[in-house]
Amino acid sequence: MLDARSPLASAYSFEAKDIAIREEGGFTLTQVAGFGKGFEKSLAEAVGKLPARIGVAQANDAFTVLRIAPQQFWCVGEAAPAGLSGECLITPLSSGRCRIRVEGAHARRTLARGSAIDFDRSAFKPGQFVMTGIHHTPVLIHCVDAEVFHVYAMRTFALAVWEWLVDAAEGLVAGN
Amino acid sequence: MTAFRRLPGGGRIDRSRTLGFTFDGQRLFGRPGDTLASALLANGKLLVGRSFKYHRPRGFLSAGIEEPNGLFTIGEGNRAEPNIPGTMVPLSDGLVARSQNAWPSPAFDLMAVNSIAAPILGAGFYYKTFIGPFRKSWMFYEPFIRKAAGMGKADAAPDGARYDVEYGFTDVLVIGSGPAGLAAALTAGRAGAKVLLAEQDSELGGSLLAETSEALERWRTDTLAELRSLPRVTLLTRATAQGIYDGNQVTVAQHVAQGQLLHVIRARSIVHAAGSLERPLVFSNNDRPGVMLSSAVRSYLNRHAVAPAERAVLATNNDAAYSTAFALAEAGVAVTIAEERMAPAGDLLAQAAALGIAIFPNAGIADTFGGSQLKAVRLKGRHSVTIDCDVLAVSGGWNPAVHLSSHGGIKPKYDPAIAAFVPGGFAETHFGAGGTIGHFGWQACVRDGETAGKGALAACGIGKSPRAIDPPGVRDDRAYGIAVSRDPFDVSLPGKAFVDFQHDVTAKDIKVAHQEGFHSVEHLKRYTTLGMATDQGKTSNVNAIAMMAGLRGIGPEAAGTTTFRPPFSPLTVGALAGRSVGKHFRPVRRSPLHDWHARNGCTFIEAGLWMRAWYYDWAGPTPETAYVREMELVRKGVGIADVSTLGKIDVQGPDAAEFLNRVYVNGFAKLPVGKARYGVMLNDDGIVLDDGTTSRISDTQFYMTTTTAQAGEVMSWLEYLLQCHWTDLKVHVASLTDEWGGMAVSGPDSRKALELAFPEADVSNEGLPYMGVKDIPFGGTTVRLMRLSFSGELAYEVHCPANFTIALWEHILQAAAPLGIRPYGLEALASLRIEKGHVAGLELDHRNSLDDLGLGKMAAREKPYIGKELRFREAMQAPDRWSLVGLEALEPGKKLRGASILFAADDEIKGHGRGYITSVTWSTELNRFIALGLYQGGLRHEGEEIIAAFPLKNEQVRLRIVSPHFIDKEGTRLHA
Amino acid sequence: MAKGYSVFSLLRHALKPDSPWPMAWEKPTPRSSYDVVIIGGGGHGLATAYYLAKNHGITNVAVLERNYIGSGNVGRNTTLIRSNYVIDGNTQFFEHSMKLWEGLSHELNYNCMVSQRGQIVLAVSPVQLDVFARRGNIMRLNGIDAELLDRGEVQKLLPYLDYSKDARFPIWGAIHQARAGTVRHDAVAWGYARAASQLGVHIIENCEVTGMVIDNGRITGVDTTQGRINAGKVGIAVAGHTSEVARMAGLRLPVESHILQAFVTEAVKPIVHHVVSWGAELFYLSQSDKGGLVFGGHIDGFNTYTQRGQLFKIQDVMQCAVSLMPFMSRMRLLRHWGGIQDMTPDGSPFICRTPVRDLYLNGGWCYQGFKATPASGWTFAHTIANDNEHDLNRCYSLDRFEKGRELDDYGIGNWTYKQ
Amino acid sequence: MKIPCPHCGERDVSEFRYGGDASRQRPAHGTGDLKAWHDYHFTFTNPKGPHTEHWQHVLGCRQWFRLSRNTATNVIAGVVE
Repeated sequence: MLDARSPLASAYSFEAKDIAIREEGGFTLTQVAGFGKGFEKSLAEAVGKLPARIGVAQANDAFTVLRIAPQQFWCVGEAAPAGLSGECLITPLSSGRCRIRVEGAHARRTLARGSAIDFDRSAFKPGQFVMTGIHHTPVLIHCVDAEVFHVYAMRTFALAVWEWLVDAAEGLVAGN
Repeated sequence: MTAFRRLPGGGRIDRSRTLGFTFDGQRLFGRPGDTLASALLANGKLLVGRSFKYHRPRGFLSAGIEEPNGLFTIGEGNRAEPNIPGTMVPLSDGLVARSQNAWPSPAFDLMAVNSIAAPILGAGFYYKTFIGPFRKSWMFYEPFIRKAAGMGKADAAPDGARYDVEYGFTDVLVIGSGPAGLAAALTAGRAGAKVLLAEQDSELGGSLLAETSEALERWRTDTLAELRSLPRVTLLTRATAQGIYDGNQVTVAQHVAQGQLLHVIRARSIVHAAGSLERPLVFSNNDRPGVMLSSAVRSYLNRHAVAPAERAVLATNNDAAYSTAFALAEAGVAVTIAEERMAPAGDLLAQAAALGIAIFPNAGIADTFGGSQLKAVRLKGRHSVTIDCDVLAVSGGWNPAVHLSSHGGIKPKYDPAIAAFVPGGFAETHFGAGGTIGHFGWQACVRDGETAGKGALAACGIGKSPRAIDPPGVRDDRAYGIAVSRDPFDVSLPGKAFVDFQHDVTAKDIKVAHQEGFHSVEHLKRYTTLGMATDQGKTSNVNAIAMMAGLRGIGPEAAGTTTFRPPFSPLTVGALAGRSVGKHFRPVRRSPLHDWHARNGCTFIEAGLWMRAWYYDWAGPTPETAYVREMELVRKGVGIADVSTLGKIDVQGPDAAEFLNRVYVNGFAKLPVGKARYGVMLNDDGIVLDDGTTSRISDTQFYMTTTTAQAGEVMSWLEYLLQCHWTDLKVHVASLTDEWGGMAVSGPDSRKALELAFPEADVSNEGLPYMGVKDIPFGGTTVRLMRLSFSGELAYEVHCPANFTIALWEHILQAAAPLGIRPYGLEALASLRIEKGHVAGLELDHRNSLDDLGLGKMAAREKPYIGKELRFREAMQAPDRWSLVGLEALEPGKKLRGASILFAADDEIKGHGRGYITSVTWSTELNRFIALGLYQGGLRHEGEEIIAAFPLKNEQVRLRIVSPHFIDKEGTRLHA
Repeated sequence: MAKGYSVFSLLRHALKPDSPWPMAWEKPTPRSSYDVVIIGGGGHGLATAYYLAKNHGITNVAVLERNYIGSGNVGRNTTLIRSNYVIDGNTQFFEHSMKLWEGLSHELNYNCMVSQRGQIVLAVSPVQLDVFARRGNIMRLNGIDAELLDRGEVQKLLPYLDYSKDARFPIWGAIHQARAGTVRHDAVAWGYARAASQLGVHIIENCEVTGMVIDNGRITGVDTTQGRINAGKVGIAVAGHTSEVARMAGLRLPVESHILQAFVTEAVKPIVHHVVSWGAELFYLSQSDKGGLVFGGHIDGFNTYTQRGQLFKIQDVMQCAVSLMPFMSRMRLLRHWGGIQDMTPDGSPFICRTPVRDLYLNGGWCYQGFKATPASGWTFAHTIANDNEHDLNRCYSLDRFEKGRELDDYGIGNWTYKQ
Repeated sequence: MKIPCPHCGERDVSEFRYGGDASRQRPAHGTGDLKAWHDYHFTFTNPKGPHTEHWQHVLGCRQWFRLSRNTATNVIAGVVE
């Protein structure tokens, strides 16, 4: 069997008071796209209820489903959705994205040093996600808990995004 | 006899602690609560610098951000910063300050000789001279001018400070913490709005900090206490609102522990409460150390307990400055008032008399006396009496701080009632309060602040109406009573009358500018350099505008102002740059094989944002030696190369084939499943955009590859076509560049290598023919085998999900080890494709047509494709266009260089030539240097001898034009 | 040759403080008609008027400026001059401009501070060094000075750059043009205005053109905020507002107006003695004679007339400055502003006749309007005077895109917002 | 400047990429002669006032959309369907 290797294999986990940054891999990400309502019905049968609009994730039992474009979904789970009809255009992305867990009281301000998004508690609640940029690279930031965030970075930029987030956290910890 | 002394009591300073600091090496002491300026004055240091052009002795004019004279280099080594106003530096223990622009010292400055040449050093003198006898004489004069210019020295050592940038969002942003700002913040805060208040000083309170009334202090401390109790209110100190940009985006630069933090704030509403700046008066020799703004004298007195030694004169044209005279008198200073107006208000006269203050009405200042320190002043008018004094406090009125409200393009307008410019209006989510809009007085400011706070709440759609603000318990505000003297300044007076203290611009300069026709305020500024110093004209612009308007016989409202631009006060470039500098300047993009390369003797090279494997040390220590050995390996055996950086795009949907048919010049509709095809795409203008191979995975799915450089462009271009114009086509595109890793296995033994690596797969010539594609299950994942060749050899590309690329790469190396397989890098990759005649980045430079690249035959004749119409523009079909040729070196000893310019054998070697060399390599097959190039008329001239010139190194070499397909023209190796 | 300014004139006025200096340029009220009306009182408009009078003896000329002269891009740019163009047509035109710059202070009797301190363009990869080498080779083949510098030579000339291993894009070498440099931009507008005024040209400020009078395909005059002015010939030289003015004559042009920002720091003692340009991103910097560091980068990238730019681009330019020259992080910005660039798809200008008889177009200047000022005025005057383009500007025609004769000097492709 | 992405809401302009004048009518695929394609590709209205243009939310949902913005003030009227 070929063993898998993460782009962050050479990165050390970052732990400090009020902020921790480490990789949280072990997920299967499948992008499913299509046209009209047909494909959405088939997808719902495989992954459960679909989110109505972009920006709020739908947590079902086996999958978390995110609508990332009018007719495109991300399905995050243990495995790829099975039994999808031909109308569903499937694109596996498990290798293409790397998931970084940013956690702690400084988490929101660390992210606010990367992108021009309102990360205030009142504006970015658990379940919500945003597609934005960190350090000129596209990322998807998903708020999974009050002070826990998943940052899906592009694999080839993962280490660069990681170094950026750690650098921002170090600034906060040093009182800057 | 020092001009200033520390008062025994009073001031907002901590007398229990002492702070040591050095000024020009001398050890001095001050108190917490002092600024560098107040501490220097407390130590009797009045003369602190020399002026820019005339090197006249200068002391502090102000106590705030508008300071033009007291500039210092603060700190040492890599934390040293030049041109810092001493008025804005809170004193800290161990602070190091040095004076500037004076040698050997401010007190004794040899450069003061400039003032002798002063008569010819008027405004714009350098436009009228240094034209010199020779055409290049300016290059002789310039070094002297440049050495004299500039204040402070830039230190080339790296900056020790840390600069962070943080994005923030708020309902209400309040700029300034005076009475107006605090009232606005409290009003909004009480209604539950998210409020951010930015104050540039190290303490909150603004003009309240220079007052001594208990009622005002109680109001300030009570208001701050309540604000600090509200969870959604944030108060920032040492935080200057520097610029307002489109969409209510505001930069707030804050001094913090390690350096600076730039808040980039998106505010739903903004309250402008930045107050106002006092205007100096313009009279002869108005720049001596000891001449200060009245508000500065009061601030040093009340806030820092630093007062003039014995005697002070106040020159004023308004009632507001009288409070300074009264405060001085109460502190035991003998005060005289030179009142420009006919007669001040009755109550002021009474109060002055009670305090023993003499008033000379209708009497401005005619001249001042003293060398490095003010000694006496002479009044204008009937009296022309001379009065000895240590300090001359001046007040020409107050200018509302209109800078930030003008950044959005709304020009300020003149308000004759206060003889100053006020904001020209506000966007609907902006509100002005207090001094910023020309409303002076405690009651007026608090009322304004409350009104502005309510306006901001409404703009944010916050319905709750907050509790009313109770104003401070002080008497009613008194009238401002300003009356600006109308007579234009009399330049015939002997001494220099300064308008811009830091750039030494005098009233005479403005008169000369008017004589010469530089009437517009913009011309005035550029001709005299008025307002272009580090104080950005904060004490000079309005006076200059009024003087020029007077000379032109129009009002200041007609003259208008120059454009106010960010930043409000000098802002370090580092603070705006933040952390995206040095190695973080741009993100590094890494192939999934990066870590393997790093461990296996690979040298990397930048390619756009990517780091790519350039060459490996098994093949040689330098790129020149290594790539030749790597090429031989591929030509004779089998090599493996990382091609993961290729752009890879998943094209899926019922209309995918039709979509590709429109985008590529050659046909894709009938491409069979399991086959790949080389395609070229044009831009609408018929010029080549990109090329690459696209494989058909199923009826409705294609796997497209693009060049590394154009991957992002092509992706956006395909999305643009589908989403903006061809919305009828059912196609989705998704980037796979990061999802799939890729390696090229190339060479005569490449098939044997795959057989060893994938024993179950049928990789025979029939099982996997040239341009064939097949997915095979392997090691728990899917491996895509594609028989493509960039090198011209029998070759394959092996793609797999990125997570498994290193494992698969190591497996192939290990399985095919008996064949001597080794990795080869980008240099060898490029050289191999040159030998084969494949075009790449160097040839695709957005100027070439299909025919230029010898690909004209690929384009389908009947089917339409993007760029087809404009491809046939007249000059793009001309026979003499520069098109692709192969080039062989005829003089083995000479080096063949890229970027050489090509000439026919009998051409004169000058002008633009007939083309140029795009890429060069040593050919292991042909045992000589070969190259690809673009040549006028292209292969029509095959066989001809031509010249390649490289004048930068005075080299020329003879070449022959040949087919760009140097090796295996028939493609036998590809189909082996 | 204009006259009147020298060190002696300065001494004369110093000794007699009350004797007034003459007006730099006259401020006449407009006549009802002129032989030639130039729309736009910027560098190109004033230079055109000067060369019409000086080279062609046409002095019955008016320059109409809607604001004060020099209020547009001539007063907003980063003052750089160079002639390092690679495309046939561009090379000769910009070298002609450089030759005119070298004698301009003499010609105008006005010190424009033409400072030929040299420009160094840094290459951040071997491939880019090749691209610059081609440019340098073409320059040398056209009698223009150029030399290739390796990393060591660059480090001796520019010790303050980031040569550490931390630099994101290492410096491989550079191309150097010693005759390139900077010119005091305001002095160019005032110098040409003064010289043209001395030859009889009328310079009319606060006079905005609001319409064109065209009958059966020929222009006979313009309507302005100071009344109608008839004209034998009309020249448009309004840079950023080219499309707005050309629209009055019914012309739709290959021009889109964009914002280019510029920045200046506080004045410090001399540290940067050259013009430094970078290859990793479009970034250019020089130190003015007053000591301020003047620099800029790319356009913001979208169509706007606002003369003010976006913060993200300001931060991007600051990041370029600090990454290339670490000492810049401590330099304090005093002011930043924007100019309206009339961008064209291939990055090259128009100096040509138009479909309307006797109406001539000078525009499309993208980043290089300032450095082209003398040659633009010189060739535009020739084109107007002779109703025919000069060899130097024949390639800058309006129909070049339809014919496929783009002049894409940087090889970026036909995009206005990416030039 | 804030751009109202129809899918992600208002975002800073740095997340977007400008796609040029959208008021120009692109000839249908396979139609239009050289002059039509030249006028479409190479000439611009370039008004100093209301302007319809293409933008892509390239750092977000990657959707293209048309926007109406006043080029004299940068005030955005809104998305154009």
